[in-house]
Amino acid sequence: MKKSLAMKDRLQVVIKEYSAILILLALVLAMSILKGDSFLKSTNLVNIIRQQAVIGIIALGIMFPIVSGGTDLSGGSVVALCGVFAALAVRAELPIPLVFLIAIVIGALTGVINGFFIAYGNVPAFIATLGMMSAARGAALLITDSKNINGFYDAFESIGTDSFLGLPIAAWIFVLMAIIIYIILERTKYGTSIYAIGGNATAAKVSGINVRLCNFMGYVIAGICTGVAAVVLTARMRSGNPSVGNAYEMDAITCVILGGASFSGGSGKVVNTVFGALILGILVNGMTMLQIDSNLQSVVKGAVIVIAVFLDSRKRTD
Amino acid sequence: MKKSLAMKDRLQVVIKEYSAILILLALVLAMSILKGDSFLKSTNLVNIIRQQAVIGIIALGIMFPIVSGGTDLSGGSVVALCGVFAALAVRAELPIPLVFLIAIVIGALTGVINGFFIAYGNVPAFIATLGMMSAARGAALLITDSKNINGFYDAFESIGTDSFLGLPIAAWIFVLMAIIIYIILERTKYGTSIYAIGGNATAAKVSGINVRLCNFMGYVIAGICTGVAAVVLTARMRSGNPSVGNAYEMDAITCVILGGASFSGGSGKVVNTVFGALILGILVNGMTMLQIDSNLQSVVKGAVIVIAVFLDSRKRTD
Amino acid sequence: SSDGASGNDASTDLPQDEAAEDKIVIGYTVNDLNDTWVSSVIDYVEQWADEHPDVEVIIGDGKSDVSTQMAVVEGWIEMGIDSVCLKPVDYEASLSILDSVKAAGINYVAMQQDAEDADCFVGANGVETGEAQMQAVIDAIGGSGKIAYLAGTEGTLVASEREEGSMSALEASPECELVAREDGDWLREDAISIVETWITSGIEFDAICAACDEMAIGAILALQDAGIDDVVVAGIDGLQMGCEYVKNGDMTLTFYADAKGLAYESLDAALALAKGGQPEDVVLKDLLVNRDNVDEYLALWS
Amino acid sequence: MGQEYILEASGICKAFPGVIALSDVDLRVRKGTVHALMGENGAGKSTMMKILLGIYSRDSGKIIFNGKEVHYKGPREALDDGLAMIHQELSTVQELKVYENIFLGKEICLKGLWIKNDKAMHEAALQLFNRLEIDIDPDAKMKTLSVAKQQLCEIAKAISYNAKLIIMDEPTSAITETEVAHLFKIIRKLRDEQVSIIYITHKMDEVFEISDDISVFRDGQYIGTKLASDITYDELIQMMVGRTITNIFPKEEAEIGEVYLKVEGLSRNNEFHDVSFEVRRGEIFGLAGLMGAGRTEVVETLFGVRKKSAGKIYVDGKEARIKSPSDAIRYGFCLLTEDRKQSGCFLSLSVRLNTVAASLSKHAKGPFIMRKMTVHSAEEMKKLLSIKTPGINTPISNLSGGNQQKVLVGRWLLTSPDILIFDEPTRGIDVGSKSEIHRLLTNLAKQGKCVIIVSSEMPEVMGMSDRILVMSEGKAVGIIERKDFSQEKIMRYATGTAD
Ligand SMILES: Nc1ncnc2c1ncn2[C@@H]1O[C@H](COP(=O)(O)OP(=O)(O)OP(=O)(O)O)[C@@H](O)[C@H]1O
Ligand SMILES: Nc1ncnc2c1ncn2[C@@H]1O[C@H](COP(=O)(O)OP(=O)(O)OP(=O)(O)O)[C@@H](O)[C@H]1O
Ligand SMILES: [Mg+2]
Ligand SMILES: [Mg+2]
Repeated sequence: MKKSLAMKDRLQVVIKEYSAILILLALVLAMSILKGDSFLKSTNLVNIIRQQAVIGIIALGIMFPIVSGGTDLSGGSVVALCGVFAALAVRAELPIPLVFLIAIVIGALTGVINGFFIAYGNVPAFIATLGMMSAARGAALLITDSKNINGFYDAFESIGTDSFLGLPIAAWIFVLMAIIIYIILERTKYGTSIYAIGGNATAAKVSGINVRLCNFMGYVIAGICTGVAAVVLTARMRSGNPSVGNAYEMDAITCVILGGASFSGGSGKVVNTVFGALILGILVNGMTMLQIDSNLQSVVKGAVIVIAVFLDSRKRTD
Repeated sequence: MKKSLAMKDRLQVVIKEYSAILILLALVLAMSILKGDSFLKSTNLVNIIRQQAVIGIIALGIMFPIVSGGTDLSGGSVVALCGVFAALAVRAELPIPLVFLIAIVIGALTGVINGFFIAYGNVPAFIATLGMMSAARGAALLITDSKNINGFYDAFESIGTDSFLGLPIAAWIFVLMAIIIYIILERTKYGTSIYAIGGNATAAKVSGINVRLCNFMGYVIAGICTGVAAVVLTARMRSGNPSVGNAYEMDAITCVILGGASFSGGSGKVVNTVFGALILGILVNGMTMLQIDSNLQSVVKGAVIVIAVFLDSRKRTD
Repeated sequence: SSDGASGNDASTDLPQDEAAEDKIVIGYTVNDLNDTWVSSVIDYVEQWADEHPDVEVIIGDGKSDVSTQMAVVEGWIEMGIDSVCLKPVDYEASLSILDSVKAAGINYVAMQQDAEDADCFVGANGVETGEAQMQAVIDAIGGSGKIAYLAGTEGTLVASEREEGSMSALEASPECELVAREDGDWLREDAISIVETWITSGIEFDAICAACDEMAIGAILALQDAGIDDVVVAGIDGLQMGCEYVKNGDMTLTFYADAKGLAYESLDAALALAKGGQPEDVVLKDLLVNRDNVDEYLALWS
Repeated sequence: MGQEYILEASGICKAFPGVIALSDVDLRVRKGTVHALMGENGAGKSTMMKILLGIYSRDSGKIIFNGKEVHYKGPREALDDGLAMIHQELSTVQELKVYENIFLGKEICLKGLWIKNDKAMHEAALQLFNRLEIDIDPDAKMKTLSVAKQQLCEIAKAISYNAKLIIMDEPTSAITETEVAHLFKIIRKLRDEQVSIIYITHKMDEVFEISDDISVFRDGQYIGTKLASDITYDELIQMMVGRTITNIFPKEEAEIGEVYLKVEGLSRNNEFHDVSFEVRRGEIFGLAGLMGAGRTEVVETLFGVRKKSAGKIYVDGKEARIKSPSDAIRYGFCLLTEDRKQSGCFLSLSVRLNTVAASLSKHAKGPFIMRKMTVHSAEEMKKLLSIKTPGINTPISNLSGGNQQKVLVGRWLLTSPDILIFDEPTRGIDVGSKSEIHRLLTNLAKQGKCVIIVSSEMPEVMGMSDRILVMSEGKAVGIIERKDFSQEKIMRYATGTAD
């Protein structure tokens, strides 16, 4: 009697903690029925992962600000800025690791600025990162004089196109980043501090956690992830485009929240964010396949996201 | 001795509560030095108010969600949707009050949907209103088939162009809305409940406040304000454009936060939001006057906002 | 080998649902469906589709985002369609899309920007249009004077092409001076605010050259408000609204960007390719619209 | 008397905007002793402790800890130096597991890596709990624990630092006698291990039971330090409040009228079952029980904060349909909740708004709030309850814990309720104010109102109540009349060993 209750409880906990996967399964099921032959083709599924790699990697980084109770709206612009630098590096024929390094450094730098103002300057995260959103976009356009940067060598372009063991390289990078972020966020001391800060900053502080430093680092990690995403995006586009990435931050945040993280901080799981990214990807891919009118797509996308989270939160309170 | 301390304290409180006006004064001073002759011209100052009327009215409405601890990202799309309906009403030669009514009803309706999901469905405000942002944009485009709606009668266009006692009608509407919102938010039982909910929702519930209903109403009011803003915008543009209003919500939220409101809820003053709107207006107007490169403008705008809030928050903690 | 992928071959290879319908499927994707001019292209696309009941046209919105446009086309490739017409969000990215489209044996019609591997090109040259527009403005103010420029959204292809053309025409006329330039984001409301501010800040100009009609109309509204009526205002697009402003004299001139041409020529090419043909490239001309010939263009809308 | 001091603080000053919290305060704590720190609400006890830990910076003064002068910039350094603290306000992270909370900031990691070793932490937490004889699952999420159990976790956490000096800021305000006795056992054991304790409390009997030395603060000033064995109860109170207080529980017989509130078979899922009782006009009705007995749940359900799954509530003979607190308020209920931070204070708002929050309608004409009326009410409550605050427009977060509690009492008095439910009403309230609140409750009862008090302080329930309902594990085990009150009897009921 008691045992079966415990089983039920545990099941409830699992459903609660991993509800993103239920939404994902529901969407996959719906698409399989409606458009099974083309949707379930392995190339299509691989495509979805590749398409979501950029947003997904940004989302992984944004988890740190969100879990610690902040937010980061600069992702979309920073991905453009880092992309521009990556493209300049590629055009200068620098080797791939150096291209990554440059994009990561630029991303980290934006994170340093965000983190400084937020953690040490008490500027609300929304404002600081909104300011960065504006500034990074302006900087990307200024540097490139509003033009694309072209002329890439082949090896670099292959990041965007080639596959390895059946999975595109972009997807591999996504998976790798997910594992790294999982380890940092859910397995290290630092990650626990981030959860603690999001849950109760005062408690974290009196437990001897350096709240400011941890928050600061969170924005830097978000910047680094965006840098990685920028390289993937640049390789996929074969050019550095200063106006790319518009509103990516919204999609990234949506992934994190669809994955069940709370805006008030203190919760969120990496694997669920990955599911969140796939949910968004399948939604867009599915609507394209079903040939839904693009304006109607906006309506449907908005409605599906809200209703998914709605059903999810209902299930939780029950 | 004790008295002077109290005076100093009071001064500190004033500076703290109305710090937005200091930023405003600083900007005005800077512009007067740089470009005094044209900047200080009364037509220019009136222009700034008129230009900020739309964002300002949306910001006034967004105060309810923000003060109660939520947020509303749908403003920019909803202003387009309401504008489209207003334009259809104008083209059908309906009288001005009816045009307002229609825009307000549509705005309120979006607020009802937002409010339902957020207050009664436990959907995070960010997600619900982001969904509405997507859905309302799609709806506006669907209804108009992505085209502008033209053919307005003169009396209506005069809302956007005419003046009364030296102030454009658009500015009068802004002032009127500010007074109404001030009364509702800072002078009524309902408004006090909104502050209480933002301060501590559980405690508000225990104190007998109908938290869900109050939150719900807040989103409806936000929608109504956006409806009013839509009419002003439509009159100013002399057409209903379904893709107008992109990122207005960000500007509106910035006004509220520049005005010193906190994202965690429970604080914010109407007059400061108005100042916030003027700060943004002067910033953009000033940079256009100084003919700063438009990419550089993005950088400067982002930086000024962050630094203003930064200095502000430093002063407060001192 | 993929070059010759004809409609007949393809239809036998297609998955069942497409084959059963036995229709030629063309994917038509644009940079942003919500752009006023693009939406009128789409109207013509729909008109063309009505005239060709045996062809299915799918419309895909790039939403001004490269990844979105890539994802749309990748979805089509999975569906196994016959031809793709693509008006790119980003030129370089369109080359990468082109590669995957060709690799899947699908025909590719490039719109507005030619690409080497494309099966066919249909489009106008934005630089030329910009140049012609500025030249017409310079002529309208008698060869000398002060000109202000309202640019489209920074970083977009069309905006930079048109501005590039306009500026080269301006440089060729030493009598003319650029007194102000601002990014109006393609939007009427932004243009209103910008021009209002120009006026109050005491900038004087004889002409405002705007990269699209919407911004030109915004400029006109601001000028009217300030009681100024001797400024030459020029736009590009030549849609109904713009033509009406030309007709009543508020707008001096605009350029008719051939929406119908872009829709029809590209779809015809895509169809021909799907049937195994080898259509010629089409270069569309953007045509000057002024008071003298505006009725011709207004007639398109009646 | 050993003269070796673990801590010597002298000349500590600290001012907040509008308040001088500490002026020239000294504190000396002998090694291996329990040092009680006493003082009224707002005397500056918590502030002093936070300064010791480096959470607040001091304006001036000198701190010598363990023989060397220290300037901690934050709790990290203090903790590393062997100075730990149990905070007055619960500081747990609700979303984290119990063991994660215990090891927060000092996680056990795999050798040479930053990767956590969850298994080792779980084990260590279990061992710690076993040593302290606490029965909590280290894997449970903190938010599933009752306030009392969370408090126990905080105690365990502070002990887990193996500190040389542990500050305990009102550790017993949320726990019942059994746990208190248990805590004292732990404290004595620590003392025997030469660990020093600073023990802050408002419970007088605890002080005499556990402490070696007693220091007293009043109004931010240091009054003096005495050996516990050298001072009497009355002298101590005299030191704290500057006057004598005669009766802590001024129970006066009120005229008991007819039944006003009747609860029949109230149940809520698996929290409590079939609770029935009646309260008469003029009666003070106590609810007693061990922690986790479900008392808080019962009163919160009565008040509509939680949904009942069965049962009926009658007010004045008519059934009351209560679905939300606003319904309850309409029927004349009020509920002072047990966790003031979580469900009481609007921390960012002013004392004034906090005071009128539950009676907005009374302070409004139509939909409009009458500011003057709110000012008047707030001032009135400030005076009535002697709330110590720089002004009624100060944010309540700047008030000391006890004064916040008084504001909340004031909030409910303003609703002029007929049925007052006070859950741990004097939690964190100093002796002086405590007797004021008790007098107030007695007076309200005298006016013919029903008063229900839930308290974990046995002397309080016994001193105040006319009858006591004892709960055990979600069941009402029995009602005891005032004439039959005795600690043993209540405990027998509460532990379920009655019949
Ligand atoms: N963060 C703060 N900002 C402003 N004033 C404060 C702050 N913290 C405490 N105070 C003020 O300092 C004084 C001392 O407060 P403190 O919390 O130390 O009292 P306490 O002795 O612990 O009282 P209690 O027994 O009620 O807990 C009070 O008057 C309080 O209002
Ligand atoms: N949020 C919650 N989620 C799950 N269980 C809870 C929650 N709050 C309390 N409980 C459980 O309900 C039971 C009773 O709670 P609680 O300890 O608050 O009762 P109480 O009699 O008021 O005790 P006290 O007031 O002394 O803490 C406990 O077993 C507790 O673990
Ligand atoms: Mg205290
Ligand atoms: Mg309790």
